[in-house]
Amino acid sequence: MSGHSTSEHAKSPLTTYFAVWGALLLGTWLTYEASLLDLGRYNAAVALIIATTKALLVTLFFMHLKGASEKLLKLVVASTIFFLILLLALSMFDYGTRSFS
Amino acid sequence: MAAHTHHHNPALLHHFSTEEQQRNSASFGMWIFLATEVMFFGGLFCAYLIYRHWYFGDFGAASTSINAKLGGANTAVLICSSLTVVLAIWAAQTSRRALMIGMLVLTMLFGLTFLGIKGIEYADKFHEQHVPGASFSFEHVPIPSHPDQYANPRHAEIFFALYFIMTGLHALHMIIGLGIFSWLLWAAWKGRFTPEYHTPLEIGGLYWHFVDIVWIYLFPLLYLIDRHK
Amino acid sequence: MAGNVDALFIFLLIVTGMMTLLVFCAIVYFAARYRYRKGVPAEQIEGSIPLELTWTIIPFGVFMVIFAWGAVVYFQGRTPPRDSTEVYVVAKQWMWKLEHAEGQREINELHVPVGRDVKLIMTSQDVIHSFFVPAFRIKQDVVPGRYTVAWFRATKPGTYHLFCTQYCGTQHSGMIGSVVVMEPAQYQAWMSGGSGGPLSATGEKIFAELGCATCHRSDTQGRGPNLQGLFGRPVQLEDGRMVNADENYLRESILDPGSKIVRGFKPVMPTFQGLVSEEQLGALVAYVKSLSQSGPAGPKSAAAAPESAPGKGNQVQ
Amino acid sequence: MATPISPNVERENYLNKHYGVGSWLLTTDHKRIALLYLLSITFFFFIGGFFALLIRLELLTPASDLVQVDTYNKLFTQHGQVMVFFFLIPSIPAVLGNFLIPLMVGAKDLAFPKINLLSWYLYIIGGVMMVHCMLTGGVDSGWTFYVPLSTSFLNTKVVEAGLAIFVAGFSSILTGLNFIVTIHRMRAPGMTWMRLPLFVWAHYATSIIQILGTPVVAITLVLVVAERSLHLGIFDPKLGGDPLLFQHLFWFYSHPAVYIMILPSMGVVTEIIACFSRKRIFGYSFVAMSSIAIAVFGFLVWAHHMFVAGISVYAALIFSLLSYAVAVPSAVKVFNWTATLYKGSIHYDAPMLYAFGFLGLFTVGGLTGLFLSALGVDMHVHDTYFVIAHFHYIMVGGALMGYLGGMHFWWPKISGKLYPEGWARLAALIVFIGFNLTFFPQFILGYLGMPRRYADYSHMPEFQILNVFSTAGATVLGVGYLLPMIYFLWSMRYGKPAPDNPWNAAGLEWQTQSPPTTFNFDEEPVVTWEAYNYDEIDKGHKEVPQVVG
Repeated sequence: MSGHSTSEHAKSPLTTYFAVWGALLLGTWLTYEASLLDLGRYNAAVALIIATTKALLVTLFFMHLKGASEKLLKLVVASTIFFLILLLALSMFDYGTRSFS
Repeated sequence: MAAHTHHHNPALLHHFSTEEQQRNSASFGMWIFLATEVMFFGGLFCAYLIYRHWYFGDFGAASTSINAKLGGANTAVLICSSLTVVLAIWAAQTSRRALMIGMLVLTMLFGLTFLGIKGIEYADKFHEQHVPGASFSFEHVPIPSHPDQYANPRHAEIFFALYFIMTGLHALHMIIGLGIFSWLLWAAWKGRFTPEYHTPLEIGGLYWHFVDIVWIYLFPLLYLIDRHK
Repeated sequence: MAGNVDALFIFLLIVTGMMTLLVFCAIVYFAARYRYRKGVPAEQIEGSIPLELTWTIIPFGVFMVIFAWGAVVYFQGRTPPRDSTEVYVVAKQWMWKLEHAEGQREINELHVPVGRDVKLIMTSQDVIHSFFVPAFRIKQDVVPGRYTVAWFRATKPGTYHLFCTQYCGTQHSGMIGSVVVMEPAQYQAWMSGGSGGPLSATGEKIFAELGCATCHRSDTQGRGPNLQGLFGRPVQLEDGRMVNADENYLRESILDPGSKIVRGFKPVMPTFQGLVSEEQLGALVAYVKSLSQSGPAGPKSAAAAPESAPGKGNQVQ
Repeated sequence: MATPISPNVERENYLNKHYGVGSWLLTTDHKRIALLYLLSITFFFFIGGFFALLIRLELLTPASDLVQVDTYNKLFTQHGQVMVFFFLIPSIPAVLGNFLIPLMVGAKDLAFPKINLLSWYLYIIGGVMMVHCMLTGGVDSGWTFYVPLSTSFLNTKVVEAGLAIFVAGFSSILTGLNFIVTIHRMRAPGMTWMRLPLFVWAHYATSIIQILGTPVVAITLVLVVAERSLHLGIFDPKLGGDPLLFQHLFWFYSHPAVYIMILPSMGVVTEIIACFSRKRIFGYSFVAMSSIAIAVFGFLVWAHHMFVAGISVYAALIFSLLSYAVAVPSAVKVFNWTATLYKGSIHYDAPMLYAFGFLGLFTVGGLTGLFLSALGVDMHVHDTYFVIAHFHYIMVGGALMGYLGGMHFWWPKISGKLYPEGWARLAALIVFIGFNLTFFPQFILGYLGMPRRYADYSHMPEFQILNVFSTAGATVLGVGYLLPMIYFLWSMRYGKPAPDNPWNAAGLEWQTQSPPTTFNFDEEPVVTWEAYNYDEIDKGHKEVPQVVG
């Protein structure tokens, strides 16, 4: 990390950082405004999509996951999300189907 | 291999062969730790999800009683602090010591601001008797989407329990982050970080960004339920 | 029930026994046959994909058979027949309180006739308990705050153990009782030995005392939904969801009326949380069920309420 | 502490390089930390074992006569908590894994030596809290902490026990983290993934569970503590909460936790079987991948502990199906071990006897799991002694047998001494017989309907005869466990010095001296051979030129 950032892209990260920062602030404003609209059941979906986009931006650019030379870190992130979804989805499956039958 | 080549860097620990190995290990270790952290918050998100599904209206009523403007401001503060963290790392990579120190100080100031705003929010909740426990009271609060119906105080209490545990744990992580950053600031002041070696800065930054990400989810989930008019 | 579970159990014993035997014989044979002998080196074998596939796929296939069989037995055990006679069970630290639909109350003892399907509608006043009758091969946790259901049909007269199998505190091992299975005639005699009338009648009384009838009228003019024929039907809610009006729905609507508002009604009903005991709640549920023509308890209770001929209408065999 | 072993003629090694309490308590050497763990988990093993003994003695007679009912409840609660969280989970990973993983991958230490030490201190803090909890009244929530019993109805030390396990949990997380990073980053040149000993693969899989599962039980315990102290309503049905939510969160960790116990043991047994059959492991990649498969599938099956708890029948269906999925990789392992014996050259040294014992007991334990994951049968045997027998076959018959086998196998490397072989074989035999006598009758008891956690069964005296067998077996088992303890201690002073590779075993850990030096290898090893190259070793070109030590 040290080697390449100093010499090769001395300037470019700054533009990216500020652009991401701007996008994140915009996203925050968007979430807030979207919550005031009546989208029915899609309110939650919109909020989560915006939040996930913001989280992705932070992970990819601020935490440098995008530039990571190895696939390993991406694998860690992907499998963590996988197991988190597993926890949420399988528990919700029980709650969602309890009133059947 | 390069076992005997620690001529330049005293920070290379004896059991690593190369600096690259050491740096990669440290950052990989931090990512693994963050995986643990995700699952740690994951249990709470699971509880949240289920009760929000069960008691949507009551959650909406409780959520509307929180000051979303403060929450939004706090989101912005954290996002700015994430920016100052990457700038600090960039400064370290490009040998800008003063900028690095400035950015670290700024990060910590943002962190303190966040906790301050959080404190105001908690104080409000305390005055409104929205803290779960004996004095909790949430009588006759209408459900946003069904204004002719009052929220069930017991279900609202579950919301506030989750609200306090989730934001409280998050705040605890912020406080730990501030501790880490005080140490980083001290090390930066001492001139420990160079373009070649600033691993602590990087992994401290990873932690800080993660705390930011948790908040990015907490904000809409806790502050923005059923808010539309 | 018991027969189904045992059949599967025996099947499992045979299958796992064969697997165990296979593995053990192989181990013992190899261990003896290929024991260390001087000058005889081990023969290196890398592995074998066909073999690996064989012992992945065959066990998986066998497991799927067990799974499917187990699921069938489980579904049978979870689905009470429609015309079962009903017993309301309230568990508390550390006793079982049982109340027959016909009104008989018992503690730690349950009398049932031979050959009748018995449906247990269970809840707990405090912690989680579990209703277990080993002889009938049934077990169901009894959870506070909701109803869980189990059913059985006894086939042989006798007295059987009833255990609590979910650890429930200090006297957990004392929370035991018995299920007494009687011949129908004896059971009839036992039944006639005094009761305060059927449970649904008790429920009707409570229904009146609490003033429920002022809103839940038997016409369409009430401020609350008409409860006639409600049980077992799907209900359209204000927020668009459909729910099935089962015991848990009735229970929740009494204790937390705001959570599921029926379409076309206003959320005006006060909560009865803390105002009715679990026993009263059971009686109310039984009463509402008795108003349902198509419901399982229907023919008996609706008719039985006034004339008090407990059990008569539901006599099977 | 092992003030070592007659230092007069010895080469410098990790035991004799430094002396003094400080050199142990502040050490960052993975091998010394492993020994610190060995001592502490042995301490907890004997506490847990003592509780087990009292439980068995109480059950000798139907009435509750030896101890009061509430004492009995505390005994089984704390037996479970101590054995699960303070013995089995740290046992193989924190002792053998800690000691061996750096040696096996050819590293000088784990990636984060200080975090390794921190993890031992966390374990000790948790352990001290646990002991304090026991001494000041104990806890009787059952090791499972089921709500609302634990949150609203008990007046024992639930909070303290919960916090003790919370702290110990972080010790487990940090160990797993250290292993994962070490295995990824610290492998010696030439040590490719497919050359790793399967012990390392097993620990890699274990670490995944520790990393991803433990935090969930940690937050669950936080919720229990919060609920108990503040009555928030999250789990309390009276306040609108759902007690089953606790069970979901608890078992999300606590089912995979079984694999934290058994996977490392499978790793140990794999090493032993290869060595004492003088053979390559049959189907190396299948054994390696089945470890990972077990770790992943292990997360998909948790609600099979809740089939009769009131979950939806459809959820029960899914979880039953997935439970069979996790049984497949376990079966694959057993078949591969068996096939490894084929055309081997089998030696019957004590570690191998333990491995045989493991194979038998694990097979029974695993196959009885099929009964429990069959929905229809689970309705009958759930929460009876059938379950007790099943999981003891896995966790004691499986995990503990593996642990003991591993202790024997690597004892010469750890201590530099040979244990008395004859006694060790006898102990293995006693453990095997005692174990079966203790736990096999419990399968029958469970089928007959004896519920677990019953202090008093005086209304069903028909259960007594099997309980008498079980208690008798437990006594035999106790002797079997004391024996190794005695002769290991004995061997530290009187045992013959161990050669560097007493078993002629493959694996980097045997290429260095016994006991190893502080940094394991004098020169960084370069690996040019496959794992389990027993053919080359037995043909005599065992001297691997790249390794000095």
